[in-house]
Amino acid sequence: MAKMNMVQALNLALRQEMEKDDRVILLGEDIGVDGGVFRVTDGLLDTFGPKRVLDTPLAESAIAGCSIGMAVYGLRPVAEIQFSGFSYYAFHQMEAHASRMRPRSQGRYTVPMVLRAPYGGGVRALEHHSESREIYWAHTPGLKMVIPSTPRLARALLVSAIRDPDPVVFYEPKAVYRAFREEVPEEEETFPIGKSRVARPGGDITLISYGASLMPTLEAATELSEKDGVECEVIDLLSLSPLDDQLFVESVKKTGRAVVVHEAHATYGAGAEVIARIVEKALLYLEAPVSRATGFDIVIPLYQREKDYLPGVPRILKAVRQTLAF
Amino acid sequence: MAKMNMVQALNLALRQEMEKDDRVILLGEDIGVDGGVFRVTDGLLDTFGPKRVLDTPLAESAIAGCSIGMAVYGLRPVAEIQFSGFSYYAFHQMEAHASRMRPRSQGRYTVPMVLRAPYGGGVRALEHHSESREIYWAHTPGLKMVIPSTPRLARALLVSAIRDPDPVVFYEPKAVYRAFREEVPEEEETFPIGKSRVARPGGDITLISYGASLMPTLEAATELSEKDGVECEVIDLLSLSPLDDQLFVESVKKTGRAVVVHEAHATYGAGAEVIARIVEKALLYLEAPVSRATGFDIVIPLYQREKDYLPGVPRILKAVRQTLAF
Amino acid sequence: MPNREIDIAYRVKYLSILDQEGQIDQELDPHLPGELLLKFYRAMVLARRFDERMLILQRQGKIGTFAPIKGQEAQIGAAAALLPEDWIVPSFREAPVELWRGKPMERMLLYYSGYSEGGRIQEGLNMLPVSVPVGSQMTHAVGIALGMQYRDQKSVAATFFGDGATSQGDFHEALNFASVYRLPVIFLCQNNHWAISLPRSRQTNSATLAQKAIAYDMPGVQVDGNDVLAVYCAVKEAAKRCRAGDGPTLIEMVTYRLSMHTTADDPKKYRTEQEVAEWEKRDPITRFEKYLTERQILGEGQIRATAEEIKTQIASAESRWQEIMAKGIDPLDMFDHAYAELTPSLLDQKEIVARELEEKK
Amino acid sequence: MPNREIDIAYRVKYLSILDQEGQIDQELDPHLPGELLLKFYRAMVLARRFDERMLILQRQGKIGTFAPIKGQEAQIGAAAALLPEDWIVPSFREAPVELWRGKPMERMLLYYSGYSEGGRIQEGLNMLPVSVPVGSQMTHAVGIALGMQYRDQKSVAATFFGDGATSQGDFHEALNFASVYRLPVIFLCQNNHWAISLPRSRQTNSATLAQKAIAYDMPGVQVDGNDVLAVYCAVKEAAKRCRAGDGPTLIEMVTYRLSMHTTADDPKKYRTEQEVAEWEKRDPITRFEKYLTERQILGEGQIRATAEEIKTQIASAESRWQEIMAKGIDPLDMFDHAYAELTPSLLDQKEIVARELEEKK
Ligand SMILES: Cc1ncc(C[n+]2csc(CCOP(=O)(O)OP(=O)(O)O)c2C)c(N)n1
Ligand SMILES: Cc1ncc(C[n+]2csc(CCOP(=O)(O)OP(=O)(O)O)c2C)c(N)n1
Ligand SMILES: [Mg+2]
Ligand SMILES: [Mg+2]
Repeated sequence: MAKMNMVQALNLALRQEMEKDDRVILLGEDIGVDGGVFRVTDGLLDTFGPKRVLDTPLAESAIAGCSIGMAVYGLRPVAEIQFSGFSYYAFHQMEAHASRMRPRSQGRYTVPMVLRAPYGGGVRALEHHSESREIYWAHTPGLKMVIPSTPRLARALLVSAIRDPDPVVFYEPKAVYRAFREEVPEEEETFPIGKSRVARPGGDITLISYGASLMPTLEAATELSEKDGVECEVIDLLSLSPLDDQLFVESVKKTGRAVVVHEAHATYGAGAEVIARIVEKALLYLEAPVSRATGFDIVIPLYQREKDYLPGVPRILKAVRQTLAF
Repeated sequence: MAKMNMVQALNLALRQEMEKDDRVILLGEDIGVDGGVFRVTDGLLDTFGPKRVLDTPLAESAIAGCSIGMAVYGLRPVAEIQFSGFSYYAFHQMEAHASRMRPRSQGRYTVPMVLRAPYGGGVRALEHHSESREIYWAHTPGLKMVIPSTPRLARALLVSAIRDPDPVVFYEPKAVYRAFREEVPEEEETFPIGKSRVARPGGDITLISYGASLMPTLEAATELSEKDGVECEVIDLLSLSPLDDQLFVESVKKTGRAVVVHEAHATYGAGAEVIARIVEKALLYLEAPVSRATGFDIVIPLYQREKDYLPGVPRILKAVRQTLAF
Repeated sequence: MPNREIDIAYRVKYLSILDQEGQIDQELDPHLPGELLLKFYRAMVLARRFDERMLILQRQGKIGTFAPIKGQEAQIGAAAALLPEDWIVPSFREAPVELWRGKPMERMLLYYSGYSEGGRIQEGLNMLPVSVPVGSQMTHAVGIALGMQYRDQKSVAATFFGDGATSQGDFHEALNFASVYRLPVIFLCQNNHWAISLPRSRQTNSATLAQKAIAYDMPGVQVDGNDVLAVYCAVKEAAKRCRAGDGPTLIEMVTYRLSMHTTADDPKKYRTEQEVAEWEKRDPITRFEKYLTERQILGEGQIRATAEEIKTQIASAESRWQEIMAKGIDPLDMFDHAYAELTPSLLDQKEIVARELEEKK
Repeated sequence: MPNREIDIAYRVKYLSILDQEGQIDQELDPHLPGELLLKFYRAMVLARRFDERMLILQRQGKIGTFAPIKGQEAQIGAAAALLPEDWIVPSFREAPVELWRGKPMERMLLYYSGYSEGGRIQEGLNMLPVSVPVGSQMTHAVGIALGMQYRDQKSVAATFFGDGATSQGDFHEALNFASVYRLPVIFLCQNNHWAISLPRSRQTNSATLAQKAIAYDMPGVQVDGNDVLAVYCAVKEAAKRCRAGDGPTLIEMVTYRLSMHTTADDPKKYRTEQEVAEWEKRDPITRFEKYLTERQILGEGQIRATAEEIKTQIASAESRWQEIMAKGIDPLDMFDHAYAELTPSLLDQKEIVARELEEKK
């Protein structure tokens, strides 16, 4: 097993799936010669050639639209949108077609495509490069929406996404891209789409998070254990759609308290749905309001203010302590 | 006071604002000569001429983009997207620009535009003509998102939207367009954006809804009153962003029970945020889980199945009775 | 030459073979076998009659909104110029093409009477479902063509769209991609002069739609879209180029929507009867019938026989449609094609509807 | 003529006045006053020096990612051809134009050092902020021009974008709208041959970008984009057409990005040093300096004096920038420009940050 960062792990997933299945084709801006602006596709053009790694013109809607056509034709396109902030140029294609080809054709045509895009803040990027707006996709029936949190999971989840018979939007937390390394086995690994996981077991309070926010959430959990003697159970959602509510509902039944953490805007964010599920399925277990430590309802500011915008360890600690003190 | 349906009331709002303010300009597909496919802009070309009522080429992104430019220049464009299902062609313009011109220019430029679009099911329409996906907009900071429920409110809200200094997405429930008439005063009326209202007072349970779903919700409330002796307090949200949580939170504090009703897909729908706010602000008052009577997490089917998809009176009654019986 | 004209490689062509009086241009006559010409004739008449019948059914409330095709029947020339392994990516005004390709009428009736089940396309038929969002389907054809190129298939992806659709950004992106990758795509623009109430002249400022091909150094051809022979020949030639690896073509078929935009539309609001009358003279069926009759490929008797046959054919499709509806289609089906597998939430939601249906009984 | 060539009204022109050796075309010489030529010179040198300085600051970690403009300084010719009441809608590689228009350097430094406050544009300056989403800003210029037309202003809206941006659907929609409404828009394409790693030749298949104007029956002009005189003249003429009510023009300025795409980019991955060297010979400043020197409009001493002046000018902007940062900018400001008024939720959220900041102290 080699230690890899998330970029390398994603690259491994793509390389192995391309070796295994000649239906897998990559397309996107600057993914070939340049290897992708984050180098996720580095070296793949050399190995697989320009028929399988397509440097496209600058047009996100066409990237999505062509992927849909390729998928219908029987290929397994993996499209990269350079930053999630530009994925909305392709929104109508995904909303009107990728997500509906199956119902519209009553199952005759399917769209097994993946739309990959780096998302989220924390890397001193320019405007439009730091958004966390996964709900647009997660609220769209017919699409799946997943966000990995570690290198190993990123690799496993991407393999599952590529093999999934339905369109998957795959957001990659760029704050995690090179943040740490993890052992990633050379042999194949998958992770079921639609399943969350316990990232840290505990019995006092449930913290529910995903993607880039998992890092500060786990940090906060460690600090709470060390300083407050509080054991947090941390749930990593991984899949926003389909949403796996079983794990976090079970956890809340045990702990009676929960905090949701995400970078996305609070209002109509994933936290709202998580809370609604807890209310529907475990209201009587709740000993305190479920609170949210999230990004705010404003456009994420330029990089000097990012740390004040993003839900960092202090905001999480405070939410947890208030919830415990309720 | 004349009795008007919602189409006429909207027409009145446009006409009067255009008379009052020469900055108000309409643009969209088929809004001029044809008067709009639903006739909301009927007669306005004749009165105000082609410089103020622009029949545009078929390009939603350009309609939004030009509106942004006009608004920056000092006009007050009111753009019509023929059906909300096609508003996603303009999504990147609204997401990247309309919503951000103010923060990006630090207040130097603003975008006082309105993006109008009929939404929702129930009128035997074609594919892509019956969606209810207001959350895409409501989750986007910098935009406002409102949905009227009656002719009189539609008129008042549209006037407020046109005068609002920020971009407003204005969804019109086409199931209500010609469903009933209401007295609409000739003299000016506005309704504050960001405020909800009590559509029917009651003390036993709170029903929270908006737009086209308000009709079956009120019907259900009547039936519950008549058959079960249950008095529902019905809250009409009107504004999904900014969301007014005060009224429904106060109501739930009084009733202890609530049901949210909307056509939109359940998961990550408005109901989730409503529930989250109730949990955050009134958990201890809750005597039962807040339940949701909503559309499902699938694409709305063609018209024969619409009634099985949409949250009609039976689904609402059931949710209310279950919540009361909890 | 610091201030000079740039020589643009591509020039735009205009093609018309059979004029509106039914007179053929001798030089351009493709000399198609009589049997094929009769097939064209029959397909155009079937499309016209089915369209008329749908309109009646719609007015009777038996089906919902649909987009009549009257006047645009010569589009079948495009389908006829393609092979079964070629793909067709339609918009929503290609019922004649769908019929030509073999989509059963009962399925179309099912679709327009509000049953999603009508959207199914039978195995083996390389055609995408109707696409309502204007302009959005062209990139799908480009993607399919990318697949063909990747698999070394010498096939063609042909996509239909209207004059209005040329204003959409997706039109531009599709042509650009097709040209950059030199893909076997035929872009078939049905310029029927109207996009609901907006006339072609106000949709875009260019003299022709075909010339938009110059933006991509792509061949652009304008054909008389009411001349089934011209349409056939232009598409045949474009397909040949596709199969030879010479890339895409844009074809503007100049035609006219004689009927309303959809059954929800009232064209009297925006166009004159006179204009319509003018175009009725250029009816694609009338001129073709005249030509076939004069050439004695078609006789009076055969015209009547064909009409009878078609009547029966439509009637029996209607019966099959009624039978399917009478047999009943399970409303719960609406959950089954959301994903390959039902998600846990969808299982719960399906259960809600099942119970509601149960209680309604 | 049933099979004929269609005559397309618009032809595409190419314009170059000052060649890469600094030799002027006598016939095309616009005979601009020496003072104006010196202003051009100074503006181009300032832009180059500021760009170099930004690169150093970025490498020192004092500012974040930005898009260098080296080699594209002749763009100021476009700004110079416009009047103050005209609007400019830039992309993100128009620092020279922003400087020409009077945007303070300290504000640009503030923006690239991560303060949203840097985005403010002073009152009276008719220019939109930098637009990062490629291609999306052109329709804003079209909207502004609609406003001008509505208000009977004889002004111009000029919008800049790159060669890559021409692939976006919004480019097509913007040109179409501008042409349909005959609006006073100048579309200024900075064809710098690269869109990050994609060369112009693979971005689109057309021989020129200028010819894309033909799709809209709009005049299209290709100019030597490293020739400030040609750029100036082409834009001047387009502006004249705009003011006369004759509608939009597409101008392709052929130039070259001598530096990296942004400071996060490594061009060695995708292009040869040789290609860059080739283009260095066509540097817009070198040729212009040579021309001015030979014409004795500019002397050795003045070159040095200008350089010194610019150095001081940049240094003092940096001081002002440092002062603004030292004075401190309230982080809570981030809530203040979300809407005209803070919403109840935003008030709560602002309070959360206020408390966090308090506790951090
Ligand atoms: C993106 C989008 N916008 C608007 C509509 C509503 N609409 C349906 S057809 C149509 C006009 C289409 O005109 P054209 O492309 O010329 O095709 P035609 O109807 O003439 O066949 C419009 C505006 C739509 N279906 N999709
Ligand atoms: C819609 C969108 N997609 C992708 C990007 C990322 N990106 C930034 S600049 C660029 C290339 C732009 O090329 P071009 O238009 O030629 O302008 P240039 O950078 O050469 O000035 C890309 C892909 C973006 N900013 N916006
Ligand atoms: Mg048309
Ligand atoms: Mg470029």
